[in-house]
Amino acid sequence: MNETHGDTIMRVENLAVHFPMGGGLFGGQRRWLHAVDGVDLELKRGECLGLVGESGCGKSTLALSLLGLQAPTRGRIILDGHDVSGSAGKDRKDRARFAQMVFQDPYSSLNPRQTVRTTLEAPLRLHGVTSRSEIDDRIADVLKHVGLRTDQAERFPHEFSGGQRQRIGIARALILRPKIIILDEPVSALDVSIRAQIINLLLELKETLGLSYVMISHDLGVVEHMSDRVAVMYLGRIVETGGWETIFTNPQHPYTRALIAAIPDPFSRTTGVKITGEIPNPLNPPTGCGFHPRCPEARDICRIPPAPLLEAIAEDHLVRCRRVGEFA
Amino acid sequence: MLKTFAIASALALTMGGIAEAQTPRKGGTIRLTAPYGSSFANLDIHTSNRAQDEIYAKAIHRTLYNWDSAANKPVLELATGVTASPDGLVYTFKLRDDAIFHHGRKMTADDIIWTFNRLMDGTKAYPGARYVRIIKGAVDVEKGQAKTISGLKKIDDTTLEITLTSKVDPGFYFHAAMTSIYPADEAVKESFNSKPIGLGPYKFLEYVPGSRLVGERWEKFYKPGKPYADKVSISIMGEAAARDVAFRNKEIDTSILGPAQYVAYQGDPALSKGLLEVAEVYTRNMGMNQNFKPFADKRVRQAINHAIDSDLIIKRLVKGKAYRATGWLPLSSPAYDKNLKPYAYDPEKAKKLLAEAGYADGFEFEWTATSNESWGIPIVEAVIPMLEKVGIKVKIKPVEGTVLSEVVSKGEYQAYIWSNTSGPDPLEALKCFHSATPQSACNYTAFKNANLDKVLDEAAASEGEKRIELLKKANAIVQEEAPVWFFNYNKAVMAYQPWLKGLQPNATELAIQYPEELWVEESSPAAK
Amino acid sequence: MLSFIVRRLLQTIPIILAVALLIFVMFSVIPGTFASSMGDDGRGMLDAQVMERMNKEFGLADPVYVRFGKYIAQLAQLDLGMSFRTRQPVSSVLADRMWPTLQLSFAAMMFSIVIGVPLGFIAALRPGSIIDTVSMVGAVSGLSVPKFWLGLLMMYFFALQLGWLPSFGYGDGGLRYLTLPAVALGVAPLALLARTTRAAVLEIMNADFVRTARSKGMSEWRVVQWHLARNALVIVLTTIGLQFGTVIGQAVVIEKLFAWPGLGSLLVDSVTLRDIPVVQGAILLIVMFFLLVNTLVDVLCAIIDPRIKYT
Amino acid sequence: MKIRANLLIGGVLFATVILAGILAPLLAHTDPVMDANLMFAEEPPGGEFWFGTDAQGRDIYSRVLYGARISLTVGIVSQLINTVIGVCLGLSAGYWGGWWDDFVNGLTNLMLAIPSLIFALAIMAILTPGLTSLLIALGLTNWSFTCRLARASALSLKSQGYVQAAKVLGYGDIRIMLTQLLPNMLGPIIVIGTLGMGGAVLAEASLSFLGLGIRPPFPSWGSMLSDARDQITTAPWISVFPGLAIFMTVLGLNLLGDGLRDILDPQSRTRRA
Amino acid sequence: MSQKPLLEVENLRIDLSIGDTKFPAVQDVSFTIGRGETLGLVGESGCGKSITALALIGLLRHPLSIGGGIIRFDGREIQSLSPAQMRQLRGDRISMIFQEPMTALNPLSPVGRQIAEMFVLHKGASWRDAERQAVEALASVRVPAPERRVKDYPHQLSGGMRQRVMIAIALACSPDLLLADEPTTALDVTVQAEILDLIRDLCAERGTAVLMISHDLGLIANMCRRVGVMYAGRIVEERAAEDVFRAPSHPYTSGLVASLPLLGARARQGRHRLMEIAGVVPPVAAFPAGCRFHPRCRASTEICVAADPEVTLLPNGGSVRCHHHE
Repeated sequence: MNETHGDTIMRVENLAVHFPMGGGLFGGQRRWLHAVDGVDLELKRGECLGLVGESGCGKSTLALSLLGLQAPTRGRIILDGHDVSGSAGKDRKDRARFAQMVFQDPYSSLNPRQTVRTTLEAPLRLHGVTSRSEIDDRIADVLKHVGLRTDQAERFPHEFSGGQRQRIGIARALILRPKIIILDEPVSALDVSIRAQIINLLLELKETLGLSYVMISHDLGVVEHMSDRVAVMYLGRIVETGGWETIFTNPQHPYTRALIAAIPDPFSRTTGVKITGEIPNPLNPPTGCGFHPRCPEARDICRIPPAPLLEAIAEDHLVRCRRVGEFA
Repeated sequence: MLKTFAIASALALTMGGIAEAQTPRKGGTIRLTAPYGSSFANLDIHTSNRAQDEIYAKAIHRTLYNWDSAANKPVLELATGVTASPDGLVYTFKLRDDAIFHHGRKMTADDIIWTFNRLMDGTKAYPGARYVRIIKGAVDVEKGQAKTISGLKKIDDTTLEITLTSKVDPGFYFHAAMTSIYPADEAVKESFNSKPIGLGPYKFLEYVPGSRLVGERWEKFYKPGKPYADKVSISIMGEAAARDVAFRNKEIDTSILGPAQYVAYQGDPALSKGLLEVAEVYTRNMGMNQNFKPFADKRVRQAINHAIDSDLIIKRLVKGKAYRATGWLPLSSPAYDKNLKPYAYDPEKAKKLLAEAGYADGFEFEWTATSNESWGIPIVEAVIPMLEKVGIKVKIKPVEGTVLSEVVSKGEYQAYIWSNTSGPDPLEALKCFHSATPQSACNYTAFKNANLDKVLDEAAASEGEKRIELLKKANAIVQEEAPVWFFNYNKAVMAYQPWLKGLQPNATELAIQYPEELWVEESSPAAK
Repeated sequence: MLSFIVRRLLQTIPIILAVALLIFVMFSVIPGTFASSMGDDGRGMLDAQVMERMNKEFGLADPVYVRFGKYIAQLAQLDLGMSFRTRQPVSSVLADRMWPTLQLSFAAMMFSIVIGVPLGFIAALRPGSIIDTVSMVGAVSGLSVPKFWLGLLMMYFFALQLGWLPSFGYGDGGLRYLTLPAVALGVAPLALLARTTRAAVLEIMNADFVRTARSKGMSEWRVVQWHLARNALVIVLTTIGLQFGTVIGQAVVIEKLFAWPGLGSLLVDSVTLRDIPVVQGAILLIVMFFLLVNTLVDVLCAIIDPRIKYT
Repeated sequence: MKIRANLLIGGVLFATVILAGILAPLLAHTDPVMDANLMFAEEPPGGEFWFGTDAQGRDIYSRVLYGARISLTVGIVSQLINTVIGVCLGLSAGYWGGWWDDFVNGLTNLMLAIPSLIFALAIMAILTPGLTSLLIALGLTNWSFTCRLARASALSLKSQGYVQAAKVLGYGDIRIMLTQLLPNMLGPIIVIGTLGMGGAVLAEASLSFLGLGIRPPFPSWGSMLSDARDQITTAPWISVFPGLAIFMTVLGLNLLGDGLRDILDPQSRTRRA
Repeated sequence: MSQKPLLEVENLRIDLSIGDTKFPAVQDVSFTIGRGETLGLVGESGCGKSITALALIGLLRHPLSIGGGIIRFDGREIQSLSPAQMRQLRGDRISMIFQEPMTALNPLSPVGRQIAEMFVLHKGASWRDAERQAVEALASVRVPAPERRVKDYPHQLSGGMRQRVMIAIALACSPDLLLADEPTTALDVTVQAEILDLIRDLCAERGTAVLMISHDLGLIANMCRRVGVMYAGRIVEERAAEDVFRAPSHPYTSGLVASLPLLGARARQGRHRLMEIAGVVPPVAAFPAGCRFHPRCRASTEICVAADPEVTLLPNGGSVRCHHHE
């Protein structure tokens, strides 16, 4: 069963994740939170896909479903040609060898009671690597890749600095030799002076090990620097997607434009076109285009249900906006 | 042969060393304690056979007979005279015509008949039924085959004829508080449960469940001039240590003492003056189950009696608050044999007996015991090393009192330690070793001895001195057969405040006092 | 608000039912019966006929499931059954004993709250000071003493040696009689409340919003008054609610020692005498009381703390 | 350095009790059960009998030493049972959530609603008094706080990166609970366990007072204290020494618990409530 | 108006006590802020920027304490003020906004009341008047429907709204100096932009000077005229904002600027390997001797290990603390 052509390593089709809210024995009315609401994505081999959006846009839930930690309500996830949707727990071990994750907070993402060696050795043993020498080799190998010394393996996380911890986190993600790595805000919790080290390391690893990345970030500078393609999410949906250059030099969706404009420019005190208001409550999303209450370009047409479709306006450039034609 | 009992008017005559020749003072409150638990069962004395409840019952209620502590026998209370038929089965009572219930009505024979019929109500299981059952036809009522007891006949309002099933002294049966006479008209009412009405010297005033019961003087009590005090208050105090503090703090007038406090009070110059000691009719013993192989052998049972230094335990652990048991019948029993010698402490002899019985290397048994300080685990703990010396190992099986009575009556034990009533009627007490008595009744060791059965049957058929002689003989047989380790007879000790006068040394249960005999002097904190 | 209270009360029903089931099952296997308990004072047993009759009268002869069915049917009609011992409805037996226990446990809690909470507060405002050290050493000691031992010592000291107070009993139910048992019962919750209050205040002292309050230029007293007290109160209230359960449990010991005629001594007595309907009723009542107090605490917390939803 | 003071004093007190228990056969002068000699009943402290003798003439010093064994067994074993129950239920409930969590929550509320002393009392009456019964009674009735704590910890820990990472690496649920969650919640649980041990020693004394504790001949402090309460005016030493032993042990455990809390669980408030 | 600067900080030292030892978490920090001026302090976590702000408002708590130096506010040394005088200053003339708007507000008190407290404390207003003024204050931070919002509790508000409430509190008494400690770090980018605009506009209106603290160099450069760069408890460089990016003098600043993936950089110059600063930020207890940056500095020489660099004034008005400044 091979449903994708050769260079697509992962495809997500119409994925949705809904959570029940409230309810229970005496709990009142049960409502559904549409965290992810119909997402289509494609990740090509060796590519870094940047996933951009503000808090509550559903990017983290999306990542969890990709890893099999969150069962999707509907939709399909096709990994390397195999449909793995539906099962959140059963094939966890199989999926572990295919996709891994690097976490945002290097402090909470390492078990404080385990040495680096235990952290790296336990997954190997779990996945059937039992020979002492092979384990040692693979640990040494992965530590070398992330720039740590082998003798540091016997230490506990608290003996490392933040940057080093993130290297350990990366080593843990690499130890099973996965093909895809999900990077969840990989540098935002690090000291500014350390970020470049990790960014450079991740880019190197991508080349040398032939990895594919899905990177979640709200830091547009990092996204621009690292991504090959970018998807912008808002209220559980992708509102604009395309190559990095397209998104950063020719953004079409008003939300993408606003995001870029919101970054303080160190060289000028002027400010771009800004949006006001806050992200709506996902439990009670606006009708029609979810962005219309904050959109400086909103017209009556934007308020009419259903939500606008994600339409191609150029090759590899899709935008979810009814008025996109008028902006050109 | 006609037997006439004198009216028991001489109660106050012999008060041991306590009653001094002085005029009883009127007024004040008598503050008694009920020491056996933290509550009364309820206010219907027919439902409870506990000593605890009998304490208040004697203030509120009256029975046909009463226990004369001085003469140590039952005497007529609600009757002025009684005649027995020659065959000893039909008793005709001349009832008091001055006994007036607290609601103002005079007692008649109907009230007694009503009361006894009530006790036999088979659907209610009143514990007092065991006494009434000696009346002819009572069992039929219990089984629902008759409406009224045929053996009860009202001649007129003050004359009652009772026909018995066997030749026994009804006095031993109808002095129990469980047979208190109720007013037939009032006792059927729901309110009776919370506001009892009786014939006693004190009229029910208030009851705080779990705390105290208070009665006030019944002006129309049939004994002239009595009761003396205005009120009687009975505080429920199960905790000995708390009772000790309260007594020393002069908050209560009487306190029943345990061994520890007995010593302390004896040693205290002030407190030692107010101690009343009585040989009660309880025999503390270790029962041995004869279905447990070693105990089937008489020699083993005797060996145990020889192996334990009972005197030492009584002296040091029980602090002298007990009398050494010679046989089953206690000191205060009319059939007590002064000449009977207790088993001597003789470990060598014990070893010899054990060897003869085939237990030269000893054996091990399980000893079921409660935590009671006078007849429970503390005693067992002191005995263990003594038995160990003759090669017998003991494992304690601790249980609650409720469980003890259940396992013992079912025979599900190897040995137990308990305190059992051994009086006041010696025949009744010894019948417990009659093979016809079921284990569930009181033959707890399932004792069988043809010789004893014969002597007891003879005793039942005889009377007077002859009966006493036969009972002494039976007691000797029981001692020889040693179904139990004869430990001690209880010495009950009551501490009383110097201002409290008129206490009676009641051998059936010292805590049970007739409050109409008591009075308090001016010095009492509650004299007003 | 009202619906919140109703909902919280409804939520206690499953717990009460579960307790009823648990207690029933537990006491259906207890050795000994009420009838056999009547012989435990050594005055002679009931005869076998009466025992059998008694067991039949009390329905103990039926198989367990029949008894449980009857029991539940009774409960459904809010009938707790008849006491074996008093031969009266359990509800009236409980009614007699409830007030003294309420009196005692409320008095003990009042004592512990009135002293414990301010003590913890003062200790927290001056951490490391003499008063802090002394009160916390006192608190940890108060938690470490066997309760009946403490009660006994107090009895000897205050009643016998000093003669200030009566040593035992309910008396007229007044303060003189209440004081000693309430204090003996209240020492442990006092110690715990002092510690909890201190910890809660210290924790809130370090909260960001207290720093905000200081940055507004508030004096320490104002900070305590306007911002600290209410926040600490939520934690302290919860502790008080839970402590009620402990206090009622420990009341068993204190009531027995001081001859206090409450539910606790009734319960112990009824267990000893196997008066099972009273045991079941008393435990149910205690549980219901505990749940009621905690529902009340929840409601109070919801009033104080708007984050707790009560719509 | 107040933190160290409570840890130090608590540790020393507790260590003393442990040593007394372990070395009882070496330190004791007599056998605590068999050497009852009524000739020496109720001797006051001094000379041959350092702490005096009890009503049966047994050496209180020896019995207090052996009593440490019972009290430690009661404290440690019952608390171990509580901890295992509490952790198993709380950890799995917090981690899995859903109906299991609701069920465990209900069970915990049930346990909280019945005062634990009353619950233990009922269990003791049913099982008949004795050490095993006591361990069961105290071990089954005090796990609710541990359970709540374990549940709360599991809830907050399960969103930690390393737990997510373990899932991503393909760990099974049980393995995650045992290797990732459990070691990281152990600190506060040990604290609660330590404090609970003191509570168990006190509960044993209370149950003994109510006549439902450990029964002799084994010397438990609770029953020694309870049995001797009537002799408090005549022979106070019989109850003073076991009373002091209980007080010192519980005080030690409480101080130790406080000290451990300062180290292991710095941000906690008094969860024991 | 006096010609003296509003705030003068000279050789401020803040000690961190660990056991009996005191470590200088902040040392030799000097700067001035004029009336209505905005100064940015930028640095990584642990560099001492936040505690400097807390020192200015007198809120340092154990284990931190002022170990030396002078803080002069409007000509008065604040260390010499009594606690009561300091309280009068706090909130009224110097106020502060904190990073985490969730926890910085009392969860049990309606936000209106928390604003109103300011008027009661400093303006002697009655509660009734204060509550009314709170509505106005809330309106001034552009909160829609303020008369309803004043009754809300913090948990009912979004992060951005809470931070607006904090700003309303901080600016309620029109202070002379606002200390803004990472006011937008916890917020989303679009909300951050709004809040920054708000602070900028309101302070300009009131003539309030701002000390803005952040780890985000871009944000500080955008917001402030002058920037102080802090590293390991010291200000290593102080410049006009635009110079910091264009011509950084200190190796740390230049390293930092070169390591940032700035938006638009890739579009302009293509993807390049980012400059890395080696090593890690040292903890307070392990600040190195000599120049504190020397273990991580590419230009480090012997003198950097041996001697503490002095402050050097730069020709264009800035200053730098480096032996080898560019």
